Amino acid sequence: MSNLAWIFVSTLLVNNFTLVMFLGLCSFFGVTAKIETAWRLGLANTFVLLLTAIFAWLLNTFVLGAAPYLRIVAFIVVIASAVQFVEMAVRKYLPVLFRQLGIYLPLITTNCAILGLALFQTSRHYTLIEGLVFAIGAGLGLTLALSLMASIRERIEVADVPRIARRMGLVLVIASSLSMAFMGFAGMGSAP
Amino acid sequence: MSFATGFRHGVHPPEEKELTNRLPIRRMPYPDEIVLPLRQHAGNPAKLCVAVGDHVERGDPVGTADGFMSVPIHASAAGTVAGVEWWPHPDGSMALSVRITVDKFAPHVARPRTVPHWEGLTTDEVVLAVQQAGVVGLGGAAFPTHVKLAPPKDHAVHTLIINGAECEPYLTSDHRTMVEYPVRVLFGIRVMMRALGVTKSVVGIERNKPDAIEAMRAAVPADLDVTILPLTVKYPQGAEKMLIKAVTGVEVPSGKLPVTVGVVVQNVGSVAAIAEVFETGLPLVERIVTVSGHGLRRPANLIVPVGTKLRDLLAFCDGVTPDAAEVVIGGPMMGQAQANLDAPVIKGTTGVVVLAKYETRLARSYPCIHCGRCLDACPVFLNPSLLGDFARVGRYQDMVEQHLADCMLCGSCAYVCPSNIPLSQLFQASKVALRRAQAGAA
Amino acid sequence: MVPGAPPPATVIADMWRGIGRENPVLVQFLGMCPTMAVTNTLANGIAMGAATTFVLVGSGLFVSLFRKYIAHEVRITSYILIIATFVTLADMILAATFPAISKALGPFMPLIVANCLLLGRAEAFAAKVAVHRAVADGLGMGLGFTLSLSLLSALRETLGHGSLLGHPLFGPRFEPWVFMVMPPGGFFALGVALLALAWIVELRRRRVRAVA
Amino acid sequence: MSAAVAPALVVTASPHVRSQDSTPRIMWNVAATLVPIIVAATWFFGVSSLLVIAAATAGALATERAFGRGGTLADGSAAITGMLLGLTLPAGLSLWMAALGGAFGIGFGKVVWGGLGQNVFNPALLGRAFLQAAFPVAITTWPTVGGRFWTLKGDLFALPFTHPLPDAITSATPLGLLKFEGKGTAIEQLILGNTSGSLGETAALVILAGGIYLAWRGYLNWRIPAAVLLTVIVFSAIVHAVDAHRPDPLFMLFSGGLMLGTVYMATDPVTSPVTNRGRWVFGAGVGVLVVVIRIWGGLPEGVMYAILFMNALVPFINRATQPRLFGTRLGGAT
Amino acid sequence: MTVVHQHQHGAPVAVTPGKATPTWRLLVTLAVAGGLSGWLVVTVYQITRPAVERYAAQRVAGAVREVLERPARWDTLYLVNGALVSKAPAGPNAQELPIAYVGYDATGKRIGAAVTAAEPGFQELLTLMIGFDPESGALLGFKVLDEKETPGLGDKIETDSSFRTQFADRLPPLTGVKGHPGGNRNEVQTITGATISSRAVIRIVNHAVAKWRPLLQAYHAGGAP
Amino acid sequence: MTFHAIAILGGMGLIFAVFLALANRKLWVWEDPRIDIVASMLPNANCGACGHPGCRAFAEGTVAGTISPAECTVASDDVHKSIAGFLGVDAGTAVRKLARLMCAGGNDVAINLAEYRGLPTCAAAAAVAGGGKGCAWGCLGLADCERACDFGAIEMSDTGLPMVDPAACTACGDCVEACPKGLFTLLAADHRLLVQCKNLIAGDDALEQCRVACTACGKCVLDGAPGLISVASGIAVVNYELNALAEERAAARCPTGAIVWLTGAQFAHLPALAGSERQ
Ligand SMILES: Cc1cc2nc3c(=O)[nH]c(=O)nc-3n(C[C@H](O)[C@H](O)[C@H](O)COP(=O)(O)O)c2cc1C
Ligand SMILES: Cc1cc2nc3c(=O)[nH]c(=O)nc-3n(C[C@H](O)[C@H](O)[C@H](O)COP(=O)(O)O)c2cc1C
Ligand SMILES: Cc1cc2nc3c(=O)[nH]c(=O)nc-3n(C[C@H](O)[C@H](O)[C@H](O)COP(=O)(O)O)c2cc1C
Ligand SMILES: Cc1cc2nc3c(=O)[nH]c(=O)nc-3n(C[C@H](O)[C@H](O)[C@H](O)CO)c2cc1C
Ligand code: SF4
Ligand code: SF4
Ligand code: SF4
Ligand code: SF4
Ligand code: FES
Repeated sequence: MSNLAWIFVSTLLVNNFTLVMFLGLCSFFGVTAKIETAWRLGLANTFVLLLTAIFAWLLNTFVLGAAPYLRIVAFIVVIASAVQFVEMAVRKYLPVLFRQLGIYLPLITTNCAILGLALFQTSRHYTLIEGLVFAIGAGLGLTLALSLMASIRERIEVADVPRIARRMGLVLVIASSLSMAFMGFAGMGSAP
Repeated sequence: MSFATGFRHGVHPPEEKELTNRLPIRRMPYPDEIVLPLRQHAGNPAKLCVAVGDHVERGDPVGTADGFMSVPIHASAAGTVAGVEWWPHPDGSMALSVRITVDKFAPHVARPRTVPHWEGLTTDEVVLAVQQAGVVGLGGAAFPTHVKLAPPKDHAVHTLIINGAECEPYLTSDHRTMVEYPVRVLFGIRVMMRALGVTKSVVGIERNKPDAIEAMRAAVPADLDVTILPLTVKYPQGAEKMLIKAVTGVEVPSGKLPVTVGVVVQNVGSVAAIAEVFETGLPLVERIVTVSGHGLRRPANLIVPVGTKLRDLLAFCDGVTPDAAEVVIGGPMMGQAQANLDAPVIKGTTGVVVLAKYETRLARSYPCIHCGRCLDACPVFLNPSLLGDFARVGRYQDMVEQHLADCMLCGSCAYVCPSNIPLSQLFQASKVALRRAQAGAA
Repeated sequence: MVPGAPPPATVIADMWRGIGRENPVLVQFLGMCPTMAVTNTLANGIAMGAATTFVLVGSGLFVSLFRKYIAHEVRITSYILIIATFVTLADMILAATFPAISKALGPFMPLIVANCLLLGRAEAFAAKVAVHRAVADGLGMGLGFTLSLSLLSALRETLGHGSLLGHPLFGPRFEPWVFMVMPPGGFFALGVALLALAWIVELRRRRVRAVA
Repeated sequence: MSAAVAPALVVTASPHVRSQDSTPRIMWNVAATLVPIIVAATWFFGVSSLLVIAAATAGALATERAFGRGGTLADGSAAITGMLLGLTLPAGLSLWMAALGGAFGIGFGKVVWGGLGQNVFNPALLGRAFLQAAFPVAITTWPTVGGRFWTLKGDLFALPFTHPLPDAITSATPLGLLKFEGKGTAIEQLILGNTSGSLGETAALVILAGGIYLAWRGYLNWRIPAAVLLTVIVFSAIVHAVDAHRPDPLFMLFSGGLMLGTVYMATDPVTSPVTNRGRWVFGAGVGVLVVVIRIWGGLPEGVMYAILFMNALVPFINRATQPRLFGTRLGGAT
Repeated sequence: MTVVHQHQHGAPVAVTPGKATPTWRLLVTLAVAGGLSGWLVVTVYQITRPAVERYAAQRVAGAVREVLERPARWDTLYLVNGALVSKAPAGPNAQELPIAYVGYDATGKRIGAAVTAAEPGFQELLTLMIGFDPESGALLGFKVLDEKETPGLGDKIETDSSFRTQFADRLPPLTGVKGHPGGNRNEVQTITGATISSRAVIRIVNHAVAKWRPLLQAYHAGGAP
Repeated sequence: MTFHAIAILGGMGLIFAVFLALANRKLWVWEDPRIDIVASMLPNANCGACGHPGCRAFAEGTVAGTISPAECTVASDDVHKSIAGFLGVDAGTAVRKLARLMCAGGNDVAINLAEYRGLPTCAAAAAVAGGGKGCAWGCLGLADCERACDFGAIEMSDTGLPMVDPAACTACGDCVEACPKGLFTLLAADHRLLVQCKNLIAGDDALEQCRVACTACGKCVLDGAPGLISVASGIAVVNYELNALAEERAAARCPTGAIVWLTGAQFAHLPALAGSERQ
């Protein structure tokens, strides 16, 4: 498989950001009660991931060469500010979009998938293009995981779940099952 | 299957019609007492017009129509008004009713026609006469018939469909009517066609009633465009929308009335009743009732005075067997179980079925296994499995979005459900809850 | 008092909250990513817990110290700056002292920055209370976090490797449940822990009811 | 009051009659059709098959009994789960592992969801996925067929939690041979089931017969197996046509767990869509994933993961394929 | 769970309705905070750097020693513009240049070269250090630097010594075989249950040798020691 | 190096501060932060008892001054006061109401005509032959109200009557809505004279269905203050506008006990349904 395709499939399915890499779990557990919310959050995330890929590449290339030890601080500050800025702008100029997506933006700042993307991208020396593909794969993977979780949670809302499993117990069992279902993609692209 | 004689989905419950489908219609003698609820039809209940102690003749009104969406109620036997009181109604509630002690041997004195001869009447006068005669749909819903005869002006009606499907198990009253009184039925059709101003009529009859099809075909007069159409045997073939689909191939749009596709549907019994009131001049005071079931000793097709208590009716059929479990008014698919046998036969009572224990749905219920059979049964293509889930947890608003309003409570879904989930009951309860919530909000 | 600030409480109470009733992992479900990702061995779990505690206390201290001077509009950015600084420090210190663990934790060490727990505590607590309470709260939350991580990682290491802190527990014939140290096993272990907790609570509730 | 005419009246809601099929009846019919498959497995692998299947079933039933809501053993669904799980295991698996798989499948695949009908993932496959992840070596150790009836095919009686001692003669499955060694297997051998593999993948014809019987009785929905098989045939034919080194459709159909999975697992009513259109989509999805995983994935066999993944999509599919309401036909009379 | 939202939406703040903070205060706050942070980070960085670098060096040294079978010393070569040089050019990206380590025994004889290579394994990128003799092309051995393979299965490429020791003296391009190898110098036996990971190792080794051998040969032919 | 680091981060801080400051000027959409604070003080039960769509809407109203804090029937007085204190407004007052059941026909005193089998909910039973109970108006005892109550204020008695715990009842009205027979009403806590029956059948016929039915005998009308109680269409009705005149005496001579003088909870003497583990 070509490199870009491998990056995409790998981040989307094989090493799904949420279900295999354990990134962005807070929203995976916290914001998946409704399908609508879940996939919107996923798309908002994808957008921010793309921004992040660009920022991280810019920072790595132009600013942090001299001071790689500032990486964490620099990444997170840039991401947080950018998200805050985007949030304000969307709220002001695109109130409809804000109502649909914007309310999730602040949630995303503290989503470790974002920082995770920046760090992985750095440690793997991705080019800008590779970084963007990586971000799209990660974002769609996140959206997929969030939506699947939400659709299953909507179904169990009408189920007769035992009392002890009701709050989070079953949700984690679902996550575990989903993660197992994704294990079928393991090794994809590295077949002998 | 050709679309012209059926519809998609539906179920095949055992017909059980052989208990009564060869028994001629007999007349039941007057009981000692009759009870006439003032609410026997869709629309406004009738307004009381007699007082305790009054003497009434057969055919005298005891309640008058309250507006256009209402019909009067007439005494079905001569006697004395013994009480105006709350009485058990077949729908399970208590209803204000007129209780009459019957004077069994009162001569049928010559009395003026309450209903005029139909010849020479204008359309409006026919409609009025039908209302004054207290005629309502005898197919079960008891919708005032004259309302259907006065369709809104913006819809052109082109076909009158007569519902002879009688798809409910056990029931044979329409069947026997068509076999024994085909000429009367066709006379009723003639009256209605004129009142509606249509030239075409179709009588839909399930194929399991060949004798009725034959009798009706033989009776069609040359001057009348009436088609006798045999239909696929399937429940609920008699449901209005299914019947229209089977006869015309057209689906009545969701939430709309049949007039939007230019048809009016009447039950066979209703047209026979119209014929009778115009023949005899007497308003609607009796109807044909199938009394049947494996829990009954002597099934029969009876002409019963409206207001006869179930207790008397069953006693006339020699009572029930020891393993009788349920007394149902209507057929077993959509009928109402009765807790109180003091409840009377009313105009909408098509049959009384006494079910034996082994036939009933008393088995335990399991969780939905999502087998999808209910989806394949639902004639209006709902998702009863999902609706049932929502209903169980009280998510009524979600049910509305899943088109609860289109559910006609036919019970096909509950019939096929292997987990024995009372789906249609859930939907009925949800509809009631929603209505109450709306009433509360308003 | 700042409106909406938590009611006064003893320092001990501030600490206990994080360990028990408001346990970040078992009750609040915050900081799930490190919880899942690094708890495949006890050593990793403890190290991550310790590092997070360090950052919680450090950032709590600074946020509380400067709470009067940080303008409202830039508070989030400032808090993140403070947190990120402490994370970087923790990362470097761990790399310099326990390189093996530092390698095992990989990128999840820097990801502490994004741990929702930290920003949450900074904004909801540290920014509103005096220094000693902020520190106590950070310590409590950190300990609660460490405790839950230890519990989970002990469960996963015992079953998944048949060892604890690298010491074999059951002898050579033990068949490890590889599942437990794989991604689904992480979710599963926490799920089981939560079910067990809920079950205990339920049993106790029933007993109370039976007595009453 | 009413005693005179009708003794002890009951009132229930309409409809007052119901069809004769009940959920337990369906379940026990399915269970009964599994028996010939178990017999076939025993023919090939000897007493080991019976022991492994019994252990898996015992694990499932014990868990259902201990944690399920009362009286749910009688509905037969837990027995199916156990038997099907057993049929997906290799003949030489230690019994404690088989039982653990059954317990996991029922415990975390069914009971925590609320019991029968509420689960989203196929419990038997979840149990197997767990075993595959927990004991990857043990569960890919495939004993060869044949041998004497009473010879055990592996360290079946290894103590719980201990490592089974490898002692049986093993060989790769047809799919493993193909994937890792590029070797094919004769089609007659595949159809007769004369290959190593899990217990239930060796009797394609018996499974097919059971499926046809169940479909005829209406106990399973034929659309799903039809969709899976069609998709696999078409998709793998295309791949085979483009690259002749890839396996042909016949090999695809009769190798691995495809037949068992298609007939008995993809059709689990609980974990497959309720709508007929949805069933086609679901089946096609399973078929595509099976081919994709088998050909491009890291694992030789993909049926289990294909079904589990599609299980996760079922709530979506159900939503997207709601039936069209009567009286809302596009372009119809309004 | 509303917890996640809490700090975003539910957080009470100092109530100064409608009044914005003056801009200079924002500037000062962030600049000072940034400066302070930078200072703290860099200070600790400087304190910890020696230890971190020591560990890193040790790790590389350990790996080189292992795959080159205890060389007495080694040279570090950098790949710049398609050729090997012994001194890294100055610049920020120096650390990221591909590197080869050329080892010598006590007598000063060249033992071979160690190179690192990373390619997808079963799950994620698999990073190896590979030792081989550029002259004969024969392998000396390999060491896993980084892997994310399944514990207990794929990680046997690291933990199973009988797999690792096979590689010594084998002649790439290698092929993996199941069962017992026939003693061919280009065959290695794959690990049961981890064929994919085993083959990934083989693939990486083959690619690495194919890529580095000509480079090293050219370097040595170019008169370098 | 130190300088580098300080410069980079300090510089970034500056740049973002400028950005954010600009953004702040141009883009900020102001929302009264007190709304969040008040919302966080409310019980967040979102029960709707106050007549507003959820607690946040209530908070918006209180901040805007259109709602007084005491209108939240769920929150305690302390909460009312602290919200009022925070906003600097008057807490206001609200009449305390309680849910009362207008039926006392438990299964020990009211007859059943047929056995109802089916969904164990009142709504479903009511739709089937009225539920099989002799009295078509009476309580079906299948606990829809208990399930509807979010505050756990209703518990079924062992005779199948819902017992309302006055301390826990917030008068949210959910039970009123849930009961298919419309047996609950919200009465002010000081409305203590109550006709616990809705049966419209008068006289002994009513007693055939239920021993505690109101037979419309009229004794309470005579014993109460003039105009306080009247009998219309078979049932006694209390005119609560004249509640001030109500006295225990009015209930004293009721032959069936249909009218009662409440001193606390209804049916307080009945034991609760054993093992009532409804979810
Ligand atoms: C509000 C209302 C208005 C109706 N108006 C008409 C009408 O104008 N013309 C007509 O033919 N039927 C009318 N119907 C009758 C229905 O189409 C239908 O025949 C009746 O509800 C009985 O249906 P069923 O016995 O299938 O349940 C009306 C029904 C309702 C509920
Ligand atoms: C499920 C269902 C089944 C029905 N079956 C019949 C039937 O078999 N025969 C019949 O006359 N009406 C049946 N009806 C009533 C018809 O829909 C329609 O109301 C009636 O034919 C109109 O005629 P009427 O107003 O003269 O009664 C059924 C209704 C429903 C909802
Ligand atoms: C959960 C799971 C994890 C696996 N991990 C690995 C792995 O890390 N490395 C590997 O080569 N194969 C892995 N496999 C693949 C299978 O074990 C595969 O069948 C094996 O590589 C084939 O080797 P064999 O032919 O010797 O059995 C994994 C499979 C599963 C189900
Ligand atoms: C046709 C059919 C297929 C079934 N297949 C499975 C299966 O693959 N796995 C399983 O655990 N149960 C199966 N069951 C049983 C049952 O549906 C299953 O245990 C439920 O998932 C439990 O909620 C099947 C049942 C039927 C009727
Ligand atoms: S009762 Fe309603 S949902 Fe059920 S089959 Fe009939 S119309 Fe469909
Ligand atoms: S028929 Fe019954 S079990 Fe089957 S899907 Fe419908 S409700 Fe569920
Ligand atoms: S009061 Fe109403 S809702 Fe409550 S148990 Fe009685 S009938 Fe049911
Ligand atoms: S008679 Fe009155 S008290 Fe008795 S059940 Fe009926 S409504 Fe209740
Ligand atoms: S720790 Fe919260 S999203 Fe990862």
